[in-house]
Formats: sequence, C-alpha cells, structure tokens
Amino acid sequence: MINTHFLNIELKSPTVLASGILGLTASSMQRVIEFGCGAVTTKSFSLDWRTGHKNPSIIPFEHGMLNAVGLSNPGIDEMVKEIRLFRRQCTAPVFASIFGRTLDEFGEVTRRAAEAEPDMIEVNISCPNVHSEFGQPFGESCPDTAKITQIVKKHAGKIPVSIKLGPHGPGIGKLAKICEENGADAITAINTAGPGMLIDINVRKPVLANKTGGVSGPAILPIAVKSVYEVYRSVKIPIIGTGGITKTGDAIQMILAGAHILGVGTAVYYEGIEVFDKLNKGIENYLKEQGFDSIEEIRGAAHE
Amino acid sequence: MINTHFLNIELKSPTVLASGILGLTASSMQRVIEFGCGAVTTKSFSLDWRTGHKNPSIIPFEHGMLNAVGLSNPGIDEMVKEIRLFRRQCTAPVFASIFGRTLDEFGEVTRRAAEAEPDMIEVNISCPNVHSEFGQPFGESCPDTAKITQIVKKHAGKIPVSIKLGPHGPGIGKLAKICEENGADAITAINTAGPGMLIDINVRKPVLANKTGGVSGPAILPIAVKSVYEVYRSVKIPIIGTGGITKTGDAIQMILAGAHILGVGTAVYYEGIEVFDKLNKGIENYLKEQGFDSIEEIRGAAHE
Amino acid sequence: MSDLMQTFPIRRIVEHGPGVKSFYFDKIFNVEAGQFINLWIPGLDEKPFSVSSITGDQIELSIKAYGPFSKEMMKKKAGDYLGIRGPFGKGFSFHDKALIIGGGIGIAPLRILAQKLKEQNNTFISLLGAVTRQEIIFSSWWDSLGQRHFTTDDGSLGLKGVVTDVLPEILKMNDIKYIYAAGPEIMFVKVKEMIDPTGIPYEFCMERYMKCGIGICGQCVLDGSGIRLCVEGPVLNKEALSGITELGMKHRDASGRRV
Amino acid sequence: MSDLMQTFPIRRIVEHGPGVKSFYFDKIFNVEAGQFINLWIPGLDEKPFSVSSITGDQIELSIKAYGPFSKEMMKKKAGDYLGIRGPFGKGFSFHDKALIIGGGIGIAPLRILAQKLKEQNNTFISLLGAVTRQEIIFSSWWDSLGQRHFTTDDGSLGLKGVVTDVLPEILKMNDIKYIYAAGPEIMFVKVKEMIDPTGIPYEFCMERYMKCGIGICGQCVLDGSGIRLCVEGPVLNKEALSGITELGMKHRDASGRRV
Ligand SMILES: Cc1cc2nc3c(=O)[nH]c(=O)nc-3n(C[C@H](O)[C@H](O)[C@H](O)COP(=O)(O)OP(=O)(O)OC[C@H]3O[C@@H](n4cnc5c(N)ncnc54)[C@H](O)[C@@H]3O)c2cc1C
Ligand SMILES: Cc1cc2nc3c(=O)[nH]c(=O)nc-3n(C[C@H](O)[C@H](O)[C@H](O)COP(=O)(O)OP(=O)(O)OC[C@H]3O[C@@H](n4cnc5c(N)ncnc54)[C@H](O)[C@@H]3O)c2cc1C
Ligand SMILES: Cc1cc2nc3c(=O)[nH]c(=O)nc-3n(C[C@H](O)[C@H](O)[C@H](O)COP(=O)(O)O)c2cc1C
Ligand SMILES: Cc1cc2nc3c(=O)[nH]c(=O)nc-3n(C[C@H](O)[C@H](O)[C@H](O)COP(=O)(O)O)c2cc1C
Ligand code: FES
Ligand code: FES
Repeated sequence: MINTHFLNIELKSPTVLASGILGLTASSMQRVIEFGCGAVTTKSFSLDWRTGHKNPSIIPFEHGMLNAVGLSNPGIDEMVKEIRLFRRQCTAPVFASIFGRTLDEFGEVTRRAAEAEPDMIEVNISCPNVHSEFGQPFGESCPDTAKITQIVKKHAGKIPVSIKLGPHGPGIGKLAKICEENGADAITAINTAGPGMLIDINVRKPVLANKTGGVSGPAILPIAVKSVYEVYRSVKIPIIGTGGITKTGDAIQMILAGAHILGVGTAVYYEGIEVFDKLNKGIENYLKEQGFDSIEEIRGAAHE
Repeated sequence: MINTHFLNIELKSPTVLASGILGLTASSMQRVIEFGCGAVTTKSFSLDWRTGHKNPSIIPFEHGMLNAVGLSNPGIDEMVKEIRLFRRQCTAPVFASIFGRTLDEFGEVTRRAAEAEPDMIEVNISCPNVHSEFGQPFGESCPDTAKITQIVKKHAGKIPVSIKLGPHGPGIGKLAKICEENGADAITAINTAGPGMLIDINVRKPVLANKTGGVSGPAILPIAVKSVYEVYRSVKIPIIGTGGITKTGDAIQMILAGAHILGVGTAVYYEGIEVFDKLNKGIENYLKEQGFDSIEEIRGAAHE
Repeated sequence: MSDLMQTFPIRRIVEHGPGVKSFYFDKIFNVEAGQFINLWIPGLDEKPFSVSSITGDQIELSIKAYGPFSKEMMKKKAGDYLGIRGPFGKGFSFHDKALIIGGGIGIAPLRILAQKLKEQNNTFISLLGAVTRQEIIFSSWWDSLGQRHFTTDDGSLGLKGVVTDVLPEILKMNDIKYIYAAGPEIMFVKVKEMIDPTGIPYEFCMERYMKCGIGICGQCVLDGSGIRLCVEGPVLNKEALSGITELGMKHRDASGRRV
Repeated sequence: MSDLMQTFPIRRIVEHGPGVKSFYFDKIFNVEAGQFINLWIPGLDEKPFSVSSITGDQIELSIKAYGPFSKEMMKKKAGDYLGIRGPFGKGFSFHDKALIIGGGIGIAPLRILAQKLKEQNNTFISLLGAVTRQEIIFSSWWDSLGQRHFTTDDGSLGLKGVVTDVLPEILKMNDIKYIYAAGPEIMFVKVKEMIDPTGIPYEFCMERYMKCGIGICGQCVLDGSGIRLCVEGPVLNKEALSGITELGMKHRDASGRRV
C-alpha cells in the first residue's frame, strides 16, 4: 500500500471515497475502508434532513451515470452520530461533506460538523441538481465562493477545509484561487458535470424524476483531468482529484495533472467496492514499472 | 426519406452535417449528401485563414472525442468559392458557419459569406478551444451574445441566422433567449462540452498539442439533450439539436427534447458517413412503429 | 439484463382480488429466484419489486396496493409502458428438503423460488400466511406443488392465524434441512426466534427503501455489516443476517433518516 | 489496433545513411500493406507514416529527414516513447505479375507490399528510384526478391536517372498485369501518363496533409471525388484516381488552403 500524506493526515492509500457514494452510515464507510480505501467522505449533509428528489434519481447510461439525488440526507444530528461511530470503529480518516442553503447555514453546519472532529470538512458548493431551489450553484459565483470559504474557515477551527468545485462556471482555476486566498486548505475537483438529461423514447419523458442530473463516471474523465490540471496551475494547496476515475490509467492521469489524492465515486458501480484495492495496486505497479518511489515524484508531471 | 421544413428551407432529411466535420470543400460536402444527409454545414471560417493548433488536434477516447483544431480554416475567399461550387453541383441546402475575432469581424465575415448565398449562416460563438487567444468564448457572455447577434443579423440580409451555443456559461436557455430577442432565426445547440484533457501516462504529457480540447460524441449526449430541452423551453425559434447523436435513439431523444433538425458530427467516425442514412431510416421506423406521421407530432414531446 | 433504464409494455395483468395483481412483461432478461428489478412509473416514482415468476417467455411482478406507487400500479392496463432496470442483487441458493415461509406479498419471490426448486427436483413444504385470501397469490398453484399450509388473519383461506402458529408443528413433523423466508420483517424476526434454536440454516429475502439499486447510493446499507441489500442481498443467509444490528428495527427513509 | 492515443518505446533503429532511418516497435497491431499510422512526437506534432514492414514481432517505420518532424525523429533513441494511433486506411490489393514502382521514401509502403506479395507467392518486378543511394532503403533486400531496377539522380546506385527513364523498357520486356506505385505525386503523374495507354490496372499510395486520420476533419479529402484519403485511401486504384481533379496539383495545408 502506498501511504500518503495529505494536510498532515495519514492515509493508508491515495484513494478516497467520494461524497454521495456509500457515505451515509458508519457501517457503510467502514466496509469501504476494508477494501483498501484510504479515507472516506460522508454524503453531503445540511442542518435539517432532506428527502431529496423522487426516483429515478440515479441512472447509468452507456458512458457514465446521471444523478439527481437532490442532496437528500438525514440531517446533521444523525450524520454527526455516524461520524462519531465511524471514529470509534475505524482509524481511517473521515471527511465530513457539508452544504447549506444560505451563507449562515454553511457556517452553522461547519461549526456543528467540527464538533464531531472529522479529519477534514469538505464544502459542497457545486451540486448541479439544486438550481431550481437555490438558483445557480454557489460555486459558480466568485463572490459567493469567497464568502463561503471565509465563513466555513471561521467555524471549522483547527479542522482543515476543502472546497469542492464543479467543472463549469467562471473558470475552475480562478475559483480555486479565490478559495486559496480565503483560507481553504485544499480543493476537491470536480463535482458532477453537465447537468444532463436522458429521455425514454417510448414514454417520451425524462427518466430522472428531477428531469436533469449531474454526469459522473467515465464520460467526464477528460473534463475532470483538465479541471485538476487547471487548479494545479493556479493554486499551491493540495487537490483531491475526482471525476471519472475507474481504471489505473485514469488515476495516473489525475496524479500527473496534479491531484494529491484521488476521489472515487461512480467506479464503485463499474468495478465494485474492490475498485479501491485495484486502483491502489495499479498505481503501485505503475510507479514500480516506471522507476519511481513515490507519488510525489510524478505529481503534476504533465505540467513540465 | 422524411422531408423536413426548417426556416422555409426544404431538407430531404432531418440530419445535418455539423460544422467542422468534412465541411472544408464542395467535394467533401457533396459526398456526405449522397449518404442521405439533409443539409451540410461548412467548417467555421473567418476573414483570414488560420493554421489552427498543431497535431494531435483530434483524439478519440473511450467514450467520445476531444478536439482542439483551433478553428483552422482557409479563410473566407476560399470558403466562399467552395460554397458557390457546392451550390452549382448540389441542390441540398448549405449552412455557412462563421466566426470572428472581434465584433466587427463577425459583421464583416457575415456580409461576405452572405454574398455566397448560403441557405443559412451559423454563427460559432462557442468554440472552447480559443480561450487563450480571445479570452472566454463570446458565447459565455450575455452582452457579447446580444451584440454579435445584432451585428450578424444586420449584415446577413435576407439569409437566416442561427447562433451556435455551447452547453456551459451563464445558462443556455438564457443565452438562447437573448439570441431570439436580438433577431436570431434559429439556435444550434450544442458545440463541444468541457473542455477536457487526456494525458499519456508513459510520456506524462497532455496528448493534444493544445493540451485541452472540446468533448464531443456519445459522452456528451445527455448534456446536449438537456441543453436542447432548456433552449426549447425558453425560445420559439427552431433548434438544430447537436451533440452526441450516434444511434437512432439518440436522435429521437433530441427531437423529444425539442430539436427541429439534427446536427451530426462525431458519429461520422463511429458509424461512417452511412450514419446519415442509418439515422434517417431509424427515425422513419420509430415514427411508423409508434404510430406517428411526422416528426412534428413528437417534437418537444418530453415537455408534456 | 440492463442497468440502463428501458421501458416495456405490460403484456398481461392478472387480478388476484382487490388490490393484488400480477403484471407480465416479455422476458427481457434472465433472472435468479429472489432477484428484483426497479420499476419506473413515468412521472411518478421508481420502486423495487421481486420477480415473482418466469412463465414461458414472460416475467411476472406481483404487487399489492399499499401507498401511492402500488396504488397507481393498480390503474395500469395491458399495453402501458413501464421502466424496468435490472435484475439486481443476489437470489436464493437451492436446497432439498426445504421449508418455504411467506407472508403477504412477500410470497412473490417465493413463487419463482418454488418454480426453480421444482425444476431441479428439490422437495419442499410451503407455509404461507396473509391478512386475507387474495394475498396468497396463486393459492391453487401452491396446492399443486405438494405439502402446503396457508394461514390468514381472517380465516378466509387455510387456518385462521399467522405462520408462526403452525411453524413448530411443521418443524416437528418433517425433516427440514433448509428454510426460506420472505415477507414482513416482523414476521421473520418471530420465525427466526423459533428456528435459530433448531440450527437449521436459512435465507431471508429482505426489503429496504432503495434508490440506485446498483450499490452506490448507500441508501439500503444495513447497520452492523455494511451489506448493500441491493447488491449483496436482497436474499441474505443466516451468517449475513447475524451481522445486522437493525433487523426488525427502524429503517432508513428517502432522506437516510431512521424512521 | 487502436484509434486512441497510446505510446510505445522504440525497440530498435536502423540507419540507412544520413537522414534515412527505420524505427522498430513491438507489433502492437496487425496491419495491411499500405496502411499508415499516426506518429506522435510528444510536445511537437503528429504525422502519418506508412508501416514499411512487419518483421518477426516488430513493425517498422521508415522515415526520411525533410522538415521539423522528420528531423526530430532522427534524434530519437531506442527506448524513447512515441505515440502511435492506427493502423488507418485501406491498403493494396494483391495481384500476380506485378510491377512495383517507388520513389524516394515512398518505397516504405512498397516494402511491406513486397513482403506480403511474396508470402502469397505473387511474382513482381521492382523499379525503385531516389535522389541518392541511402534513400533506396534495404536495397540488398530488394536484390534478393528477384528482378529489380534502381535509379538514382546522382547515379550512386543503379542507373543515373529517374524511374520513368526505364519504365517503357520494362513494360515492353515483361508481361505486367498490375502496377503499384508510391512516392512523389509528380513521379506518379508521369508514370500514369505512360501506363494509362497500356490499360494495365494500378494502385497508387498517395500522401496528403492529415489531421484526424479517422475520416472526420475533412483535411485529406480529394477534390472531385470527395474521397477521404485517410479512410478510403491512402492506396487508391485507377478508378478512384480518375475521379480526382487535384492530382499533381496544389495540396491543402493545415489551414485547409491550397498551397
Ligand atoms: C427487494 C424488494 C422487493 C420487493 N418486492 C415487492 C413485490 O414483489 N411486491 C410488492 O408489492 N412490493 C414489493 N416491494 C415493496 C415495494 O418496493 C414498495 O415498497 C411497495 O409497493 C409500497 O410502495 P408504495 O409507494 O405503494 O407505498 P408506500 O407509501 O411506500 O407505503 C405505504 C405503507 O405501506 C407500508 N408498506 C410498504 N411496503 C410494504 C410491504 N412490502 N409490507 C408491509 N408494509 C409495506 C409502508 O411502510 C407504508 O406504511 C419490494 C421491495 C424491495 C426492497
Ligand atoms: C499516408 C502517408 C504516409 C506517409 N508515409 C511516410 C513514410 O513512410 N516515411 C516518411 O518519411 N514520410 C511519410 N509520409 C510523410 C510524413 O507524414 C511527413 O509529411 C514527412 O515526414 C515530412 O514532415 P516534416 O514535418 O518533417 O516536414 P515538413 O515541414 O512537413 O516538410 C518539409 C518539406 O519537405 C516536403 N516533403 C514533405 N514530405 C515529403 C515527401 N514524402 N516527399 C517529398 N517531399 C516531401 C514538404 O513539401 C516541405 O517542402 C507519409 C505521409 C502520408 C500522408
Ligand atoms: C449518486 C451520486 C451522489 C452524489 N452525491 C454527492 C454529494 O452528496 N455531495 C458531493 O459533494 N458530491 C456528490 N456526488 C459527486 C461525487 O462526489 C463526485 O464528485 C462525482 O460523481 C465525480 O466523480 P466520479 O466520476 O468518480 O463519480 C455524487 C455523485 C453520485 C454519482
Ligand atoms: C473535429 C471537430 C471539429 C469541429 N469544428 C467545429 C467548427 O469549426 N465550428 C463549430 O461550430 N463546431 C465545430 N465542432 C463542433 C461540432 O459541430 C458539434 O457541435 C459537436 O462536435 C457536438 O456534436 P457531435 O457530438 O455530433 O460531434 C467540431 C467538432 C469536431 C469533433
Ligand atoms: S439502493 Fe443504492 S446502494 Fe442499495
Ligand atoms: S485526415 Fe481527417 S478526414 Fe482524413
């Protein structure tokens, strides 16, 4: 296993469970750790619980997946319990993914989440499925991004904060820079792309109950690699490279683009929970074959 | 064959060759028409010729294609000759795709292109590969989009104008509305998505000479369908639905989302030039099986 | 089989009585006994349903009217298109000298199990309970399969009572080597109390609120074990069940809360 | 074969003389005689090259230094990784009693053609011309294949002169049923003038500036016919060639202009 340092956190491997995938409960997250995952991110949670969108809310298509879960979550009380439970059961790092409907809520959720002492707080400002309710995602506005980063940092105390960005909007490099300037400790890139829509041609209706959903999985790998490349160019803080990683080569591309550690989501569907072990072994083999001792030696190498 | 009316233009089929694919010469465009294509769009051209980016400039990946051709084109003089030649050889409609580096250039190219009397002028304000040279694409700015539409309409005379939009930026529905309000006769949606990047893991360098390139093909179908759906909801002018159409089902989804006619690009790689015939037959069969007489009866049906 | 959403017309509907119907579709995929599909009513919702039989070239879903989704299903007509994704999950294993215990519409996955057991010449006894007679779907078909026991709350078919009333007697009188159960979790918890002391191995087909059906959303994950019911279930064996701390307790709703 | 970009190490290099080299890679795909690959020098550019042989478990590319790309290739060492996409296009058809006419580095695709013709026991005569001796790559190998004629501008190998100086004589003295040509277009135009009156069918391996290699960019489309050289070519037969109005005339550069 490739031990990885990230923000003073020790990970047993560079692969991290992305938010929204199997991250609802301690039992679920622990199981993923048993398959070689280096750290887990919880499902994004808010102050109050949310039912989210009706089903179908998660639909694979030929080249990836659409989801419009609608940020369903059991609310902070329950999630704080699960994080604490995970802490007791498991030594692997856990990242708490949070979101709010208002600036103040971002602050309040952060404050409460920090009490559970997660290893990092990941701030989801880029979910593309909640437009209608909140207008454009916060993460597509530069001033909002700055303000959220400030308020979250203020309430997070000593717990490091990563801001999770989407691929679209006013330029991910620019947004990452704003996060860095306002104190973010890391960037998670990317959230889902699109959004997209699938229409059933027999019933002639959009398949997702929410009609549109964010695109993840293999289809978005090039967009994710490009986003990470751009973020790496504009900031010094580390990046959790996420989006479309399914095979070893995808993971290597992300590292070459500048990712520090790797978020893996949809691949759990394509490759099973075993995907974490597979990727870790693949990365190890690649390093050996190409004559490197550590990920550090190749991180960002595509920029040279 | 399904005859199709579009802006007072008669097409022998609803499938149209998208800009940038085999649209450099009269000979090339005529060959596509022989395979059932209903109308051709030229490669986007500007006043002066441009070499574009070095190769590799067009690279398939597992789920689609990346391209950063860099708007290479032989310039307006040569393209006007080819359009005239095509007109003499072929009765099928031809759409002239144009772009400019400045507002004035958009006007000037339009004026000159109109002299060749194409059936429509398509205005490419959404190419994602020319950022570094021009800043953000014009098509991601609302005021620019308005101004370009005005100036192009002013110079196009009686020739109808379609504005070609990308999937990203400040909301494609909003942009389409701006185009409509400023006189556009149609909307072409979408240009490529992303952009994206591929990195070779042995040489550890981006594969495209331009490093990043627009994503087309199957990977972007859901994003294209969603974009067309949104445009249809916000404007009354017809839509050339483009992006990721490879199979009959994709074409039907586009029509159900609201497309009037269908732009087909990358599928020429996956299915050969025969793709136009295949799609036309597929659409015909679908209509027959589902008991419809014409595309009109199902256009936009996913909105009901 | 396809995880992608596809729609198919209902070919045929059989009404078992008020509020209980079987729906038949072309056999668009192979299915193991105990596997489920996600059924989409366009414009409404998507929910998991067991495949209850493969009959000729058709698959069957058997549905009881509970709430909004299943009640809407009662209005569907042959020819209507519905979305089907699947089949998902892992089904039953096959054993001889089995006892099949079903409650209510939980009988559905046991029907295809009985079909398959018979195909493979495994012998079994069935013990099926429900509130009232129409819920014991295909009761005369069950009659034809050999030893069977029915119970209904209202006595409209078989014994008046519940399955656990007759279970001890059946266990005493027969050489049972394996037990299959499906139905309300509360029924299973009581059954489990009775059969655990006997040491007979068993499998139970469980239900939870599901979203993705493909093992990524975490909605159906069981406390204690981390098992994803949609992938590693819905049929769980004794060992898997013993690791679950939430059996017969609160479940998670659409938000993920325990309710 | 893969249209996707993949990189492979150069296994071996053979220098034929100043500015002409053969590069060997693992045989990562099967290839027809006349097909080409797109070769990527990371950080520089990508250009099409004919596969010039399959030798054992290696494929060969034979490259002459012209401009920036091919000169950079001369600096490459065994072990260096280069990108290879392909093979692309359609190759030669096979015929007995053939004449192979090559000019300069255009000999490259004719080498693999000769290999394949021989494998299938087709007889052929070769007529190869170049500026100077090292450009007639593998001249001693050609010697071993049977009747062959070399011409060089400087007389350093074979006759001093060009292929069209000896072509009429060869046609007169031999029963030629099929002609293959590859090399400068201007050479072929002259060859064509001589062989058209004889009625002998032929194929010519053509070159054009290419971008995509997969038939979508339109860069290599030939005027008159609409043929995409990268898909329907690069080997074109007499009928296909007769439809082309730009033979021996201006070509298109990277912008698409005729230059
Ligand atoms: C793997 C799996 C297989 C399933 N197979 C079948 C099947 O073959 N046939 C079938 O009819 N349903 C089956 N279900 C249940 C089905 O998915 C729906 O939950 C059910 O149709 C009720 O949905 P609704 O929207 O109509 O009612 P809801 O609004 O969800 O429920 C209304 C009320 O009924 C209760 N209820 C819902 N389902 C049950 C139940 N099964 N037993 C007791 N009370 C219940 C709820 O707790 C609620 O109080 C299965 C579920 C799973 C997870
Ligand atoms: C299908 C196909 C197969 C090819 N196969 C081979 C091959 O096997 N070996 C090989 O060396 N090249 C081959 N080429 C040519 C190759 O792709 C490049 O064009 C060549 O290497 C020159 O590139 P450059 O960048 O070095 O020089 P450039 O800057 O492109 O050219 C420099 C000068 O040389 C001239 N020139 C370029 N190529 C040729 C040529 N083939 N004959 C005469 N003059 C030329 C140009 O007109 C220019 O004046 C092939 C081309 C095609 C389309
Ligand atoms: C079903 C599903 C649910 C998701 N939920 C969340 C979420 O709650 N919060 C979040 O920040 N990202 C969420 N995402 C986005 C993922 O964390 C990830 O950024 C994205 O899917 C791209 O990575 P992938 O291609 O590896 O899945 C979700 C993705 C999927 C597929
Ligand atoms: C190689 C290539 C070149 C393109 N060049 C242009 C162009 O010059 N002008 C333009 O408006 N769109 C251009 N496009 C975009 C296409 O017209 C189309 O909008 C996009 O590829 C999505 O459709 P598709 O998935 O069917 O290819 C190009 C696309 C490709 C793949
Ligand atoms: S329903 Fe999503 S993991 Fe089981
Ligand atoms: S090189 Fe692009 S079509 Fe031939």
